[in-house]
Formats: sequence, structure tokens, C-alpha cells
Amino acid sequence: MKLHEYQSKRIFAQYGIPIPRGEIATTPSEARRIAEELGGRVVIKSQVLVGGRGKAGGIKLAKDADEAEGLAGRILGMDIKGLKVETVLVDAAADIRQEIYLGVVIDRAACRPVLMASAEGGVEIEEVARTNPSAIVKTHVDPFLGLRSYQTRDVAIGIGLARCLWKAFHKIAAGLVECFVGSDASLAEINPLVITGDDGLLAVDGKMLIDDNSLFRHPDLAALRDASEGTWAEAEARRFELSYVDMDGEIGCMVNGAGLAMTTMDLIKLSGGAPANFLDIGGGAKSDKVAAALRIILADARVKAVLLNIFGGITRCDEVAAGILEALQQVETNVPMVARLVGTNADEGRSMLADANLLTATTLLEAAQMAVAAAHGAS
Amino acid sequence: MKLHEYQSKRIFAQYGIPIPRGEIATTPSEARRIAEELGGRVVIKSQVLVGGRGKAGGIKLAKDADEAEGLAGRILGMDIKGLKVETVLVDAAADIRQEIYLGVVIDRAACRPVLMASAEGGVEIEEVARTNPSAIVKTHVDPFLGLRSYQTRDVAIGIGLARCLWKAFHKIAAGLVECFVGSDASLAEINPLVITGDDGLLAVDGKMLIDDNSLFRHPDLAALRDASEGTWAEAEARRFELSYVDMDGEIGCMVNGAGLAMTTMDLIKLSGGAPANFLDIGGGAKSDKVAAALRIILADARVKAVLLNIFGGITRCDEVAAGILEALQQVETNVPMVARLVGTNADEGRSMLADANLLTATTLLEAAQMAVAAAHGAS
Amino acid sequence: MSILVDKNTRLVVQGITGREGAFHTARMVEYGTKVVAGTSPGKGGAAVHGVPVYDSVSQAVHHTGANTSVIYVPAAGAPDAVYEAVSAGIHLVVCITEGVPVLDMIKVRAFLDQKGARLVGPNCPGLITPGEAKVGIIPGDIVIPGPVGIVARSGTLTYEVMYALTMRGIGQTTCVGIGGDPINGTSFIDCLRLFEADAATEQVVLIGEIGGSDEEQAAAYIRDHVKKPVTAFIAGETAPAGKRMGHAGAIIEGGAGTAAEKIRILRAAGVRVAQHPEQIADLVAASM
Amino acid sequence: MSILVDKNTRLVVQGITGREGAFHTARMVEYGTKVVAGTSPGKGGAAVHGVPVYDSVSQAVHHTGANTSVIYVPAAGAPDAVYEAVSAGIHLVVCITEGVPVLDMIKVRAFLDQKGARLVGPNCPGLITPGEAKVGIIPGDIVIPGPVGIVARSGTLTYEVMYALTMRGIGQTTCVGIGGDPINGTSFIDCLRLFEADAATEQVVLIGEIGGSDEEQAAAYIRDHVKKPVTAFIAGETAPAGKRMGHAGAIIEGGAGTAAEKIRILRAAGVRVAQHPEQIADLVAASM
Repeated sequence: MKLHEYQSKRIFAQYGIPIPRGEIATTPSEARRIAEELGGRVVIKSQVLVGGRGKAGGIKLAKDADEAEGLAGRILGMDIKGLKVETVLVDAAADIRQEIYLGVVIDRAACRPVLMASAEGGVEIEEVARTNPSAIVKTHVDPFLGLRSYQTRDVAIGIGLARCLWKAFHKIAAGLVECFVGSDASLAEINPLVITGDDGLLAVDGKMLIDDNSLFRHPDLAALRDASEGTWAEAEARRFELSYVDMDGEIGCMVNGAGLAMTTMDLIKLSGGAPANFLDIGGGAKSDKVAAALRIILADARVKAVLLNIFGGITRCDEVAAGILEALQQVETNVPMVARLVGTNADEGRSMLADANLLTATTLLEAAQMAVAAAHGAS
Repeated sequence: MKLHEYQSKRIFAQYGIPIPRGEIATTPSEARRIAEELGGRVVIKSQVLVGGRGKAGGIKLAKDADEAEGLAGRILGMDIKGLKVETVLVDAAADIRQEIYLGVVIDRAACRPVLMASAEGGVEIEEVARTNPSAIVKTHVDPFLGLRSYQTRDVAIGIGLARCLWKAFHKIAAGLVECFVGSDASLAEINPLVITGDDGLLAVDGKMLIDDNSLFRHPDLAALRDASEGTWAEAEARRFELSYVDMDGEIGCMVNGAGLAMTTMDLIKLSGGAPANFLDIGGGAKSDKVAAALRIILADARVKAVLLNIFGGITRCDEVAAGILEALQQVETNVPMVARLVGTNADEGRSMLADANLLTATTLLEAAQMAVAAAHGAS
Repeated sequence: MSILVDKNTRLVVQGITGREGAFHTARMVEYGTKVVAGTSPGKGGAAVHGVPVYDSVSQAVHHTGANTSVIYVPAAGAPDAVYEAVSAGIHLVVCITEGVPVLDMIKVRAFLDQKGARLVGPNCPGLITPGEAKVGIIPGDIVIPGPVGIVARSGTLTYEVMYALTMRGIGQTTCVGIGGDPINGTSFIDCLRLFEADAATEQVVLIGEIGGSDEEQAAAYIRDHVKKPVTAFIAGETAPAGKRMGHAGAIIEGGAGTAAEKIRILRAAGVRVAQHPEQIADLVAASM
Repeated sequence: MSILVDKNTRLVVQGITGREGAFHTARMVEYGTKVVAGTSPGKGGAAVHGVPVYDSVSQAVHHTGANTSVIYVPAAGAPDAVYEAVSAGIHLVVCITEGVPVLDMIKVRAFLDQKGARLVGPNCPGLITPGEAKVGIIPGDIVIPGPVGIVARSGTLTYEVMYALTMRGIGQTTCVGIGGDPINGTSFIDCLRLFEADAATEQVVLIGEIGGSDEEQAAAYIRDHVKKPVTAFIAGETAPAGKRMGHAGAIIEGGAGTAAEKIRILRAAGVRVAQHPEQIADLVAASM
């Protein structure tokens, strides 16, 4: 789950990390009021869950409250990479002497969190990793001991931080690791962490990703979920606990199992088509879930054919077939469908679908080829 | 550092462990007031830092406030194993169906804390260990993972606890381990933990020992120190940061180093005498500390001779000699003294003491024999 | 011969009274697995499909000599179930449970490394040694005994491969689903090492997917240590960057963990990589 | 020959700018120990008695190739100093610091066990290999090279024994003070194993005291694994139960850990136990 910048920074503050004074606004007049209260120059920052807000014109500096109101008016409602800006953060502008990067992620190979820092802040860390990997200093966090002060000292030395900043840097780094662990994050990033003119450190921008699997123990974080995260289809799929990712092809697919769902997409491509989505209905899905999945797929106007691929184990093929029939009663569609059912109760499922005039296939490759042919015939 | 029962139980309560309602009193009328507020039967418990209070008559059951006042009057001021009762705890009497034992200590060999429980509560665990060791069920606490619920479940099964009590038992055991770790304890013990008539669990008596080395990070616990813990000499030694233990022999000793101090005591015994104390002045002791040590030794009227044993390393023998001379100016004494100085600046030290009419020895055994002879000659 | 589970497996089912636990206990018993015990705190003394239930794993081990456990408890309780099993002396723990938080798994891994115990999973279908023992949820009717070892990060995709092999009459020594989480107990390398040492395994099928670097590490291990032929398939060539594809671990992060890169590195290590699952059976048959 | 420290020891002093650290650095340099670096956060670039100071151990290791560290920092910082040294690749850490809380040491021990590094101490005088290296605070002028290995829980008591041996012309391979805390990094058994394997060590002197069961465990180890003669002394025959005798670890608890019991068990394992420290020299001389 992605958190907005302002949400991330508020959580950082709870862990003792200094952030700029600021508040969120949903109207230009609110932005003016906040700017007046803050006094001086402010930054108006669009709160949307995508990267590259600055380049898209979603972050602007205002010299006073008048200008803040004007800029907020321009940014609110703006479309950034398909997302509409509903909220802006109005922050007091920082006196920036240097920008550094500080982040925590999971190092899967090392099986522990890793703190990363770079003297090159303000740019994406992946960019630094590509162009100047030696600029990134890393230290692993022991899952039981946490981040120790000698580690942040070594990191501070590594990125050439002045001695007078070590103590403040340790406090922020330790706070960020605690925040990461305490929030079950998969990413907690301050970029940039700013060295101010008066030798202070300030987390000017923040980003957090929360491990979805941990939300059962973080009701406070779960409540922060932006229902509009991702596309309509993705949000709708979340509601039905379906694993769904939007793609831009023409063949919708519904599969049980994540690996098999990816493979189904791959085979569509191998057969000359393009998948419209990734969709895993999970193990043991019942007919209502299957119906919801099919409705979501068919809501995409680009979809020219649907491929159903079910390897029955715990999931029963007849249950899946029932769900498809249920959905077809609710949604009127002319989109051709190819079903490939194998395993538990496959015969029953297949005969149920044959009555509904669906194409059936035996092997997965065959199914993919049929779906691609159907889509191209239909277009 | 030992904590009083009421202090231990108040800390337990902070960790969610249920304790009887109750308060402390220093006068009989206070005890009456508390008993009146509690209503019903109460227990009057002397708060002194020794075991065996019950057998010594320091714990009594009162059926009402009248009796509580009377019993408090008898217990307050009582002498229990050399300690005067200054405070009593007035607790609501529990409805006791069964008494069990629950404690946490450090298992030195396993290098971790160990939770111990026994269905035989109310008696000393060492007694159970001797007479019926299989009645004690143990589980080690992982220093990083803490006590897990399956562990307390196994312990509960081991001591034959009814299933309806498992959840409450886990809460108490987990609380006790957290209390132990959070307080840097070396012992945290509930004895007895009572199963009440209505299937509740209640920590009726409590005992905690705190790791002295940890007090720097527990100012709240350090403040609980009963200045009267131990004898006058022990308290006085603590004030000067001397390591001192009272013994009941006739030869006082002052040594640098704990192992050497014990050995000096052992050699006094081997030579036919008995040590009056253990006293380690520590490494690099300066003359003021040495003087304080000598004053404490000489304050004991039973002391018939003093043995000074210094192996100079970081500790300089001339510094020690200066301290002795300083003390002898402050304290008038006829007690004979034997000094054995070896190592750094031993010659200077020895000549300083010779002027003060002290006996000097070369080997440790020789010194012990001289001290014993002097003590016996003096008596 | 086989790896990890066989006729000597004495299984305890943790969470046996739950819906999943009870259902799959029946399937495992049917298959012939020696399911000697189940656990369910507070329900000791009961029985599920003829399997005695204990209050704790240590009780189960004490009374039945269980040496392997399979976990069907909810995600919040799964880490403790692993700790409990290992502390009770179980040397192989198989965790089917999906949705265990990553930071919990980091602690579990550190614990396992200290204790020298093995965990398969979580978020995995478990393992099966055809004709001997089935531990987890892999359907028993799509495998037959034979010379191919299978190790995979996914579930139904692996069933496809097992099924394709079985349809051609090519059997398996053991099939291991290591799970789709970013951090899990057993890696491809662990299984490759075991298959290489197993006399009955003649060749190995490895089924990977996008995300992480387990396949890349496996490739280096195969190049240096595996003499038996290895055939691989990597799912997710069409997956976009930065999106979790169902499995918590199936995500391309910072440009790393793409299928194309994994395939390139596996091929460079001498592994034959199939274009689609059914082709795996062709490649395996060709090197028999 | 010797154990743990020798001419190849390249020492970094953690806390070199403190009073104790600076004082003993001078003594160690005088003795001829290769003190290659010191650390003191924020003071990198300075020098103490000619030894360069770095901000961190990893910097010190990087620039000087230090392989051993000695810690003189206050108790509150000592555990972190151990973690830092081990994480920087130091394989032998000697912690002189007294007063480290027991629960901190429990974590340190668990950490060391994971990393496979060795800690001597805390609350110990360190070690000395006469004529080669002195790491800690043992006076250099009371030892001479020779065939006796010494391992002890206490400081000045051990100096007595070294001194007594040296006065008789009996030298030492290495003297190790393992410290007087209830939980420490290196046990009697660890040192006995090393001395047994060291060709130059002909016999071993073990100096124990009341509290814990390290001597009892050592006795069992000596009986089963040590062929070289061992002479022991146990301090605290007159110590009362339940009182800490100076050292945090010197306490008779629940009737266990008495000197009488330790002496009995050591004798049963074939160890000669002296009645007083000077007698140790007699017993050692008798078996040369």
C-alpha cells in the first residue's frame, strides 16, 4: 500500500524526524490560509500516488499567500499520469544548502532491512544506482538489534557528512528504521533529506510503502489507504480480494494462481497478442468472486477476448464455471471467451460452459492461441 | 539491589499482572484506615528485605480494621533477622484455592533468562528444587523473541493448570518476563501466584532483584533503593563505591580485587582465624577511598586485627599507604594491622607504613598467619 | 529415494482443527502420508480424521515422535507456529499459510539460521514425494514416481508442469513448492543441493518468476555445483515494473528481477529455459 | 606459540582517548604490542601515544588491518563497541569494561554465537602472551615466556599466581583473564581447548571462584578432553551464600556454585587443586 507524501511525513514526525511545517489543502483558499499562517515562502505539492510530480508541474514554489492561492488553484484538479490532484500539501519552504538521500528497504538476498544513503539527494535512487553506484552507502539492520549508532556513523562518514551533523543524522536514521519496522513498511524514504543553511537536517519529501500483509495489525495505517490508489479496476479488485494489475493489451485473463496468471499473460504475448490484465482469483475461489472478476475484466472497453485458465486443485472447475455463468447473466457482452479447465471437476465445468457457448481448449498454449485469434477476428 | 514486596508488586501491576488491592502504612492508624477502605479481611505484611518473614511473625491475617490496627502495632517496630520493620503492607486477603510458583531468573549456563513454574507455590523454589525437582517446569526466554505463547502453554500443561486459566496465565507470565527484561532484573518472582475461588489468578507475594549494573538506565528503580538494605557497614561502603560484605569473624581485611579479597578471607580461615568482612577497594583506588574503607572496618568492634593485602598494578601501593595513614589520623585505634604490599611502588608504600608502626609481610599466607596471631594475641 | 519427505516422514499438522487444516489432513491421510498428530491449543484429546489432536507441538512430538510439521494457521499466528515447531525439535517445517508479513519472516529466518532447522514456505503448496508422502496441498493425482526433481516458486503453474510430465509418463522424485514470498525458508539453491545429492533424481526442473534474485543465485550455483541437467521456466516476461503480480515476492524493483535477465543468466549457466510450461516436458524428455 | 594474541596481533583500542584507554595504550605500546589504531567517534585524525585515532572501527580496520580490539569505553557503550568491532571484521574482541548489565551481555552472546567471533570479558584484565603482546591491563613486568597457560576469572588474584610462577622462573605461554561477570564471552572450556591444542603449553593453571558452573563444566571437559596437567585454585571457600562477592558473577545461589563443590568436582576430574595461590607454583613446579 502506498502512502501519500503528507501521510508519510506525518508518520516520520511521530518517530522524531524533523519535517517542514505544513498542512494539506483541498481548495485554493485553504492553501492561502495555510500559507498566511506559515508566513514566508511556501511550496505547493500535489498529493498523488505517482512519481515525477515535479516534472509534471505538480510542485511549485510560492513567494507569498497570494501566489500560493494561485498556484494551488492551478495544481488542484490537474491530471498527473492519469490521476487527478484532489489535495495539495502546503509546506514552509526550506533553506536548502545540500540535498541527500536516506531510505530503508528490504534486502531480499540478505533477508534483512538495509539503510541506504547518498550525498546525491533529490534524484531517484535507482538513477544513482545506475549512474554512480559507489555514491550509495548501505548498512544492514539486524532484525533483533536494530540500527546501532556506529552504523549511522559509518554511513555519515561514507557520504561525507560534516561531524557536526552526525548526531542529528543518527537520530533521523534511527527514527526512519524504527518507523520502517514499526509500520511494517517495505519502503521508507526521505528524498531529499535537506541540510539547511543553519546546519539542520529536514525531511523535505517522504515516501512509504506498507506491506499489505501486515495491515491486520495496523488498523491506523489501513485507514490511510487512498481508495483511489491505482486504477478503478485495481481498486474494485481489491474490494473483492482479487489480485489484479492493469495492462494495456486486448485480451482479458482470469487465472487461479499468480505464477500461472503471469504465464498465461506470457503465452498470450508468445501467441502474438497482448494481455489486458493480470488477474489471480486465488485458491478455492467461489462463484461470486469469479463473477466479480469477470465483471471487472469486461468493464475494460479495450478487451476484445477473454481467456479463462483454471488448473483445478482446491479450486473446483465447476464452481468457476458457475461464477462465469452468473456474471454473464449480469453483464451483457459480445466479447468471445476461451475457457481452459483442467483438474478437479473439469468435465462438469467444461460442459456447463459449452452450453453457454464458450470456446474450450485443452492445453494452455492452445487456449492462448485461440484467444488471440478470437480477439483479432473480433477487432 | 533488592526491592520490597510492595515495590515489586507495584511494578508487576505496571506490566498487567493482577495484584491484591492494598497500600503501605507506617503507623497502626494508617493500617486501620487502609483496612477500613479495603473492607473485609486483610493481611498485614512487614516490609523488610529478608526472607522468612512469615515464620518470624511478620505476616498476619486480620479479620477487620480493629484487628488490623492491633496487628500493625505489633509488627511495626518488630526486629526480623536484625532488621527493624518500618513499613507494613496492608493487602485485601485473597480467596486462595491453590498456590503456584512463577519466577524468572538468569540461567548463566544457557546464557538467557529462564521462566520457572511449579504447582507447589508458597514455599521456596530452592526447597522444591531439592525435594521434588520434577515439579519445576522451565522454559528459556529467547533474548530477541521474548516469551512466546506456546511456551507458556507448555508450562501451563506441565504444572497441570486447568485450560480455562491458560490465557490468564500467559498474560501473567509474559508480563513477568517483560517486567524482568524491562527492569533489568536478576530475579522476578511471584510466590505464591494464587488461583482464587472464582478461577482468577492473583500475584499475592512478589520479589525482585535488580541488576546493580543496570541502574544507570533506571533512575526510577535506583530511587527505590532502601538505604537501609544490608547492614550499616554495607550501606556506608555503597556510599563510597566499595564492594563490601559483612562477615562475623575477628579479622578485618582490605584488598584490591574481588578474587584476591575472597582468597585473603580463605587464607585467614586456613590460618585458624575468621574474616570480619569482604572488602574490595577496586582498581586504582585513591587514598580517600582507602581511608573510608579502613574507617568502616574499624567501626566493627569485633575486629581484633586488620589485614591489608594489595597487589599493585594500576593500584599504586604508595597511594594505598597514604590512605591508611590518613584514616589512622581520623580514627583512634589500637587494633594491630598487617600490611602486605606487592607490585607498583610497593617499597615506597611499605616504608610509609613502617613509620606508622604497622607489621609488614611478604607472602599472602605469611600475612594471614601474622594477622591471626595478632588478633589472638590482642584478644 | 527423494528429498525432504518420504515414508519416514511422521507429520504433525499445526492448526488441524481449522477448515483448511482439516480438509488437507484428509487429503494427506488418503494419500498415505503418515500423519501422526495435529495440534490445536485447548483442543488436545480430540481427533480429526482419525488423527489425534494435542495442545502443543512438544506434546505431539513427545507422544508420537513427529519429525515434520505442516502449518495451516492464519498469518498472524504462523511465525509462532514455526518457532514452536522448531523449539519442539521438528527439523522440517512446511508453512502453507499465505500473507505472513515480511518483517516477521526476517525474524523467522534469523531464528532458523541459529537453530539449523529447515522451513519450506510460507505461501507455498508444500511438497510431495510421489507414492510416499504428501505434505501440503499439492494434488496427489497429478504426480507419479520417477526421476525428475521439481522446485518452484508458484503453485498451480507447478501443477501444470507436474501434470504435463505425468501425462507423458515422466515421474518425479520430489516436487517442492518453495513459495512466492519475498523472504522464505528454503531457496532454489537449497533444493538444488539436495536434488544433486539424491541418487534417484536424474534431472531437475526449476520454475521461477520475476522478482528478487533467487534464480540468479541458483544459476551461479548450477554452473559451479550441479552436474545433473536442469530445465527452467520463468514466469512474468510480460509483467510491468513496480507492480506486485499476485505473489508478494513477484515484483520488478529498481529495474532488477526481470524475467529476461533471469533467463539470460540461467542460459549462460547452461540451463535449458523453456518458452512455455508444456515445453518443459519436451526438454526433460529429450535429455532422459 | 601461545593462544589468542601474539606477534601477529594488530590491535585497535576502542575508547583510546579516554583516561583508561590512553593510560593502558601507553603500557601496551611500551610492552611491544602492535597497537595499530584507536577509535573515538568524532576524534578521527588525532593521535594518542603515537597511535592514529579513527572515527570508527571499520575505518581503523580499513586503514590499518587491525584484527583484534580492546574496549575501554564505559559500560553503557560497551555492548555497542562489541557489535561494532565484530561487524567490522575483528575476530577477537577483549572487553575490559566493568559493569555491563547482564541482559546486555545475553544479547551480545547471542550475537557473537551467530557471527562466530570471540569476546574475552567483559570485566576482565585481558590477556598477555609474554614477550609478544599484552592486550588489556595485566602488568607486563610480572610475566616471562614459558610453558604454563593460565586462565582465570579474577584480576589481581591471577597476578599473584603469575608473579609466584615468575619468581620461581616458571614462564607462561598466555595468561587469559576471562572476567568475573555472570555471563561472559569466553569460558574456561574455550581456553582449555586452545591450550590443549597449543604445542608450547605444557600445563594449565585454572583460577576459579564461587558462583555459576563454569568450573564444573571445565572439570567435565578436562576429564574427557585435556591430557595436559591442570592445576586449579578456587577462591571463596569462606564466602556466605546469597551475597555478591565483588564480582557480579561471584555469588552462591540456591546452594549452588560453592567453592567446596567446585573443588570436589575438579579433584574428581583429576585436577590438582591448591589450598592457596602460592601452592599453585609448587604444584606446577612438581609436574614440570
